[in-house]
Amino acid sequence: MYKISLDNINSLFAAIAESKELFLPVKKAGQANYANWTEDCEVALDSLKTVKSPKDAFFPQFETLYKVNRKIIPTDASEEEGSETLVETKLRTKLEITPTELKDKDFVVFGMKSCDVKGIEALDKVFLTDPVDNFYKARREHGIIVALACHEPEESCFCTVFGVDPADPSKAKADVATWIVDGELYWKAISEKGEELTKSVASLLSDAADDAADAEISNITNIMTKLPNTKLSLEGWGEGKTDEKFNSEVWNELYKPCLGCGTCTFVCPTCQCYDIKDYSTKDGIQRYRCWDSCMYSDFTLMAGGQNRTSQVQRFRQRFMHKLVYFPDRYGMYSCVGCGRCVDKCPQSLNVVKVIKAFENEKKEAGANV
Amino acid sequence: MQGLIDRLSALLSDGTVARVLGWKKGDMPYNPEPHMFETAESLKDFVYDGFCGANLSKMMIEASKLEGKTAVCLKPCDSYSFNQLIREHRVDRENAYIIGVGCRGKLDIDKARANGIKGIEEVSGTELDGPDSVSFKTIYGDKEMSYSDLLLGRCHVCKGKEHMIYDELWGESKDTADSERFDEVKALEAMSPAERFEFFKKELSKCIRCNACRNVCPACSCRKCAFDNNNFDSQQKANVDSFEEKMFHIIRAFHVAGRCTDCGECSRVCPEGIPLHLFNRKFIKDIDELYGEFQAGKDPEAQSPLTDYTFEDCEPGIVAERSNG
Amino acid sequence: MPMTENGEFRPLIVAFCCNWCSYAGADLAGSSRLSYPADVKIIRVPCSGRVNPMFILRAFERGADGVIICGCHPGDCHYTSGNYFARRRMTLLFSMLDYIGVENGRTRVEWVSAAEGAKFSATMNEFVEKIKSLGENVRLGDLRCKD
Amino acid sequence: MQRIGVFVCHCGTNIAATVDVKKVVELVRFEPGVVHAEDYPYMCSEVGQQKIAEAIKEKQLTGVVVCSCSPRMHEATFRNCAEKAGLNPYMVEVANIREHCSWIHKDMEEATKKAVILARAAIAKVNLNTPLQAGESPVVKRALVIGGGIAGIQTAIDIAEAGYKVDIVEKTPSIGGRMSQLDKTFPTLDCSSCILTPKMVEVSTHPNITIHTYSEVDKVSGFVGNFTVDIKKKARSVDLDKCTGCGVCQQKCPMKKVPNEFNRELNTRSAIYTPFAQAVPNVPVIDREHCLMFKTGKCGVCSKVCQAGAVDYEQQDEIITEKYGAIVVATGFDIIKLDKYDEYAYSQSPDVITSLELERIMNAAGPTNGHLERMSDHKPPKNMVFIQCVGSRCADHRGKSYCSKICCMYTAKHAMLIRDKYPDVNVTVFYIDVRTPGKNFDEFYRRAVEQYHVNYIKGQVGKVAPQPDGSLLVQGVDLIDNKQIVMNADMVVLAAAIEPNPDIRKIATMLTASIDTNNFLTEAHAKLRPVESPTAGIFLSGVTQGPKDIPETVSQAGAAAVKVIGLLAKDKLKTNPCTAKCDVMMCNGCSTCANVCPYGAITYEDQEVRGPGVREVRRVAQVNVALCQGCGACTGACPSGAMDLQGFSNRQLISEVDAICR
Repeated sequence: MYKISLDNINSLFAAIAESKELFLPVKKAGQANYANWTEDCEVALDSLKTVKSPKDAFFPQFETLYKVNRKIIPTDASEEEGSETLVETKLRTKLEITPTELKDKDFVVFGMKSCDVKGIEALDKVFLTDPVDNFYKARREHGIIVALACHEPEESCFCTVFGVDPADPSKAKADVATWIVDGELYWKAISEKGEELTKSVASLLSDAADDAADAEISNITNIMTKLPNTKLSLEGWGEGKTDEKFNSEVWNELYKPCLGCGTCTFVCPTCQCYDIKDYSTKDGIQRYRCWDSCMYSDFTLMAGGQNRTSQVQRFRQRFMHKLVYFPDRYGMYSCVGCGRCVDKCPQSLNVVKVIKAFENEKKEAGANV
Repeated sequence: MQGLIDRLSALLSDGTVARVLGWKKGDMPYNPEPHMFETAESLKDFVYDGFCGANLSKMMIEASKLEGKTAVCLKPCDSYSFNQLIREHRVDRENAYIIGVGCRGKLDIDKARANGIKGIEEVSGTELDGPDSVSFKTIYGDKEMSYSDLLLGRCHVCKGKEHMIYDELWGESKDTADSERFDEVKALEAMSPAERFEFFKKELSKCIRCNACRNVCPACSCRKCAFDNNNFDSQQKANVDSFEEKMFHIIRAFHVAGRCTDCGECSRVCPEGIPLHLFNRKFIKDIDELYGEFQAGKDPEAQSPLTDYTFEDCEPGIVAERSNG
Repeated sequence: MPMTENGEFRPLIVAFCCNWCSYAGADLAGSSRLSYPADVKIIRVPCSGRVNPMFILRAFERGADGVIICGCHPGDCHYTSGNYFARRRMTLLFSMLDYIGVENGRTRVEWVSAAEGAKFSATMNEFVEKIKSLGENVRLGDLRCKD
Repeated sequence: MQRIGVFVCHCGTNIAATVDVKKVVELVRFEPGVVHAEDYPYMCSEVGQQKIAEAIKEKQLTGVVVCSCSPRMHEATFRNCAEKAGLNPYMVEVANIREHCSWIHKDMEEATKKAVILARAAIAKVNLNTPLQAGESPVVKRALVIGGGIAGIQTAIDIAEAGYKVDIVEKTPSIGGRMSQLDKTFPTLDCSSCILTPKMVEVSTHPNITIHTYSEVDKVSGFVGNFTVDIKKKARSVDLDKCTGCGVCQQKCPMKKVPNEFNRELNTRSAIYTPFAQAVPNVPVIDREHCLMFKTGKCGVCSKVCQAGAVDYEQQDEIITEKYGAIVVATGFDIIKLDKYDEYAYSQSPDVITSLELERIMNAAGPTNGHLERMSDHKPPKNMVFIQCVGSRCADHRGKSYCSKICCMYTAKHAMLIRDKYPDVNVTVFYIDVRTPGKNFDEFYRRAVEQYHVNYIKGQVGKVAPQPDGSLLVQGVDLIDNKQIVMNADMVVLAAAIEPNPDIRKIATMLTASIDTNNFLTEAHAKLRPVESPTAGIFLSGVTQGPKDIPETVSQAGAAAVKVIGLLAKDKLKTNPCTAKCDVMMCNGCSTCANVCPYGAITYEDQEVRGPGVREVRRVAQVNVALCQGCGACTGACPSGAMDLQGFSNRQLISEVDAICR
């Protein structure tokens, strides 16, 4: 275990940024989001939850996949086509395809909370199983995660429901675990990549005992038990529950306030749906992918229409996917209990309300028997 | 509140209305959700307090199509939106029974959070006839804030306590305006173009294109938004380049210009806290100054300034004249 | 930045001209040989009221340095009232662009009748000069379009 | 994907001298959709059109772009050509590389580059064009002529003679117009009313012509072939049918101090009056502004003396609504106000008069019964000075930039008539140039100089100063002898510029006819369509289009009539298929578009809408294509883009923007 004073933390950031891109919570116009560190940025390590999760670091909201450009180039006489036209041309067109290069440099994501690290695990299931997404894979290989314990969790947090330990990031699949206690950042490498990173900044770190972090761990663990949503039961969800849940009447009531916006999707650390589009530029196109939301009315729009035509279907899809289909396919929930949707839904709908609504249904059904 | 619940119950029971559109208790003390109550019994979960900020008028577009009347609880500012929707033939006045509910300003939980209040377990003092301060019981200790410090930004420029349309009224309203409606816009206008550009760039670069502002907006009631259909080749989903956010928000504000009632829902719901009302309010200010004062939703018969004209209207060159002094 | 060989900035200017007055005015400028820079490219629309704000932002997105809308004089609209609506729409749109910090000289509306070839040419010369003095449009515009 | 052919015209050297046509052809071949590109010296020629037709057939073209002159010139030509070759005419677009490119740029490289960009925009548009079918609309076989002067009279007679109904709307109590005020006409010196009166009689008795005098056009709606016009018939206070035209009422009217407009206010008339003896209809009107009955309620003399019982004080203004297939504007002219030219002392001395006032003075029915005399002391003048170009050919903002065209000739006429009748009067004319292009015109002018010894001085008058003895001191320059001239005159006559009737603005706005900076109506084409407005169904007759003398006016009036007859002879017109169209799947039913439609072409109705996941009855917009004129105001009002304009769709215009900004 090492430590560094928060007074000195900027030198740590500078040291990391010297050789690697550094991605960390930065406050801009009043809101904390992950962004590249710059000397004059306002680092917000004290923000419990950034608005968007840090999944952008591995799966950015927007990325160009490749560019296609149409070039007019000279041609030699033997290749000449279209000689039936009145004009003799000595030109022809050629398509030039330039794929975007995969990430080939290490980068550090600093200050990720355990829930968000767990979120990356869910993304891994999707993007690293066949067919592997090369863009994502390259970023995962080069990304170094420095996880940070959640100093004062809030009432919207319920990560423990999904087996996340917000107190002890060393249990997360990160590279370095850190705690902030009394103006000091405690640092513990937990993977090979983490060890290497530690080495590269060793001169800035000093040795520390485990007790400060241990105290923080028990403190946070204790707070978690007091938070209302951590008592949520997942009984009735998970693998094999499709029939039971899909046809429930509860959805028809629950979805009604839903605006069909993408807020929950875009702040969520596990949502992984994307769309691929073309953007026409000067003499070609850029093919890019961007996050999509299953809540949008044009999600998976095809020539023949959509497979989900109503908001209730779209609403059900999002939660069924997180709580039933994903466990069915990958053996884990696609919710990590970060509580961002709890904080951000304009209509105060969220995954907790969904789970509770089904609990109530069960209770009511039980009472009727 | 019990009085309101009793009245709504009676309306449901005597068949005046088939359902009630109101707010349902949330799982947190501060997050009630809009809800359609179909039975008198279900009204046990009805809530109306300082956190019921959501403007329910847009939900009446769908509710209008249902069999029977819908009782809808509208705050004074929501009633403007409802009127505007009548003007645009989007809601059916005959299918609505409007309970004009009193309002003493609506609360913004983020104001509490910004004040360091977290781990909230209970909140008290938010009811319509409650005290001037709100108490928070949190796992990190008890906190208190004054009601007015917790108000949503829009309530500081409240349009007044009068309902523009209603069938019956419930509860006392309070005009919570304590600053000038156009002060924020004026402050921006006073900046240099470069400063304004930096301001909007900073704010808009946060936009994640979640469309919450659009989807909550009672004026943005298009079946298929110009940004979701292909007619302008503008189908976009991501924050791809900073231009797209500008384009989206300018056009969105333009499309609702002359129709926007300044209900402030866009700013309330923005997950990134972008002060989107600054776009709409700029248009309102310009319209007031250039074409005469106009408040959308005040009168459902009034012609919108953008579908109207006079021979003597100012020329577009006035923009440069005003801006360059 | 679009430059000629001698390093002079050549702006890209899109002009929307109504078919009845301004497009004809531009034709008259042409037949009278009243020149204006080739930087101006004209798009024919039936009426200034046809110009959607989307078109203007689109032009800026794609790298236009200035956009000008020309229509019949107030009172002379071939369709009675199209230019009146255009006038209000453009006033508000331009004001908004100014508000977000885009130089207000980049947008302009001018009423040019079919008989005003000289005015058309003079307006375009003046507008091109204005845009040249403002330089390249960097505050609007999508970077991808530079590729 | 379209199969587009691009045809680049040299227009002789008009285009080819500044645009490298071959290079344009070479480069457009690589634009998306282009399968054929060629150039030809004259695309609009028969051979050129043949090339387009052949390519359409041989290459199975689905779209055509012609890079040539303005589409306002030859779009119709190329569309017809395409249609004959089996291609929908609306699959043709024109890139204007002449007026908008070759004619205004000098640098070949620059012009070529621009031509390619303009071609690219047109190609991008055609890629999104869809075949459109023109609809049909019926033609109302009746014409309206606004203005009852010689232009309106001639047009009406010619149309009526072809067998169509014509209505004339005249603002004043009688038809006849400016010509009825004239004494003699150049160059033949025949009496104006002698040649006009038979025409007036003819028009008033023609079975196909209805005259609405003392009436104004109040409202116009509709479009070519089908205009609906509200005509306001002002209360005449005299029953047209009962009145016998005996004139007793005018003699007995106690109010005789009303300025006489017909005599340019040089004398007065009664409150109940006919403007002049030959008035048609010969029925007086009561000028309610001056009539004692209307002012004080006490009089009623005219009613008492009228044996026919025609006087009706209770008569009200009446609006009649009529449908027309065509409208002719013949609103004529007036002379400018002279308040900006006070150096000529027009406002200071009654002996400084305008030429039109001189016409009335010279006329036997005028204020002086035809005797030439000074208006101040009624003495015959000895020295007269005529000043030309007062307000015409004026460089500054006081007057008009144009030549009023008729002044040189009528001044020669006046000078000659005066010298003929009063040989002892000295006549001096100050002129800038004497312009006499017209049959027998120069001969006429030379007679004035040579035979009648009128003193012509090339030069301008700087000042006319009234002297205490009642004479006028005229200070001018003689540019030929290069000397200052100071002379005394008893009368000074100003050749004031003519300008379109001030009512024309209001009328043009109602008709949506375009107007130039001088308030003359614009022609559809200055040379080839001089009697048509760019607004279909509106025709121009007389000085409303530009300064003219009587023979020119009459010729143009006839030409306008021919155009009207050509239109009315058709049973149906092809309508512009570039109309608005509503995508009901997206329509919100908000009515915003209907609020901006100037034609009332958009209505809303409940309609069943079906689509993926949708099947419901909704309130949606419907466009009546017979009424829609394709302005597109609705498309700018529609937030979602449900309302679009065919032929100028959102996607098409955006693709043009993109092509230009590439």
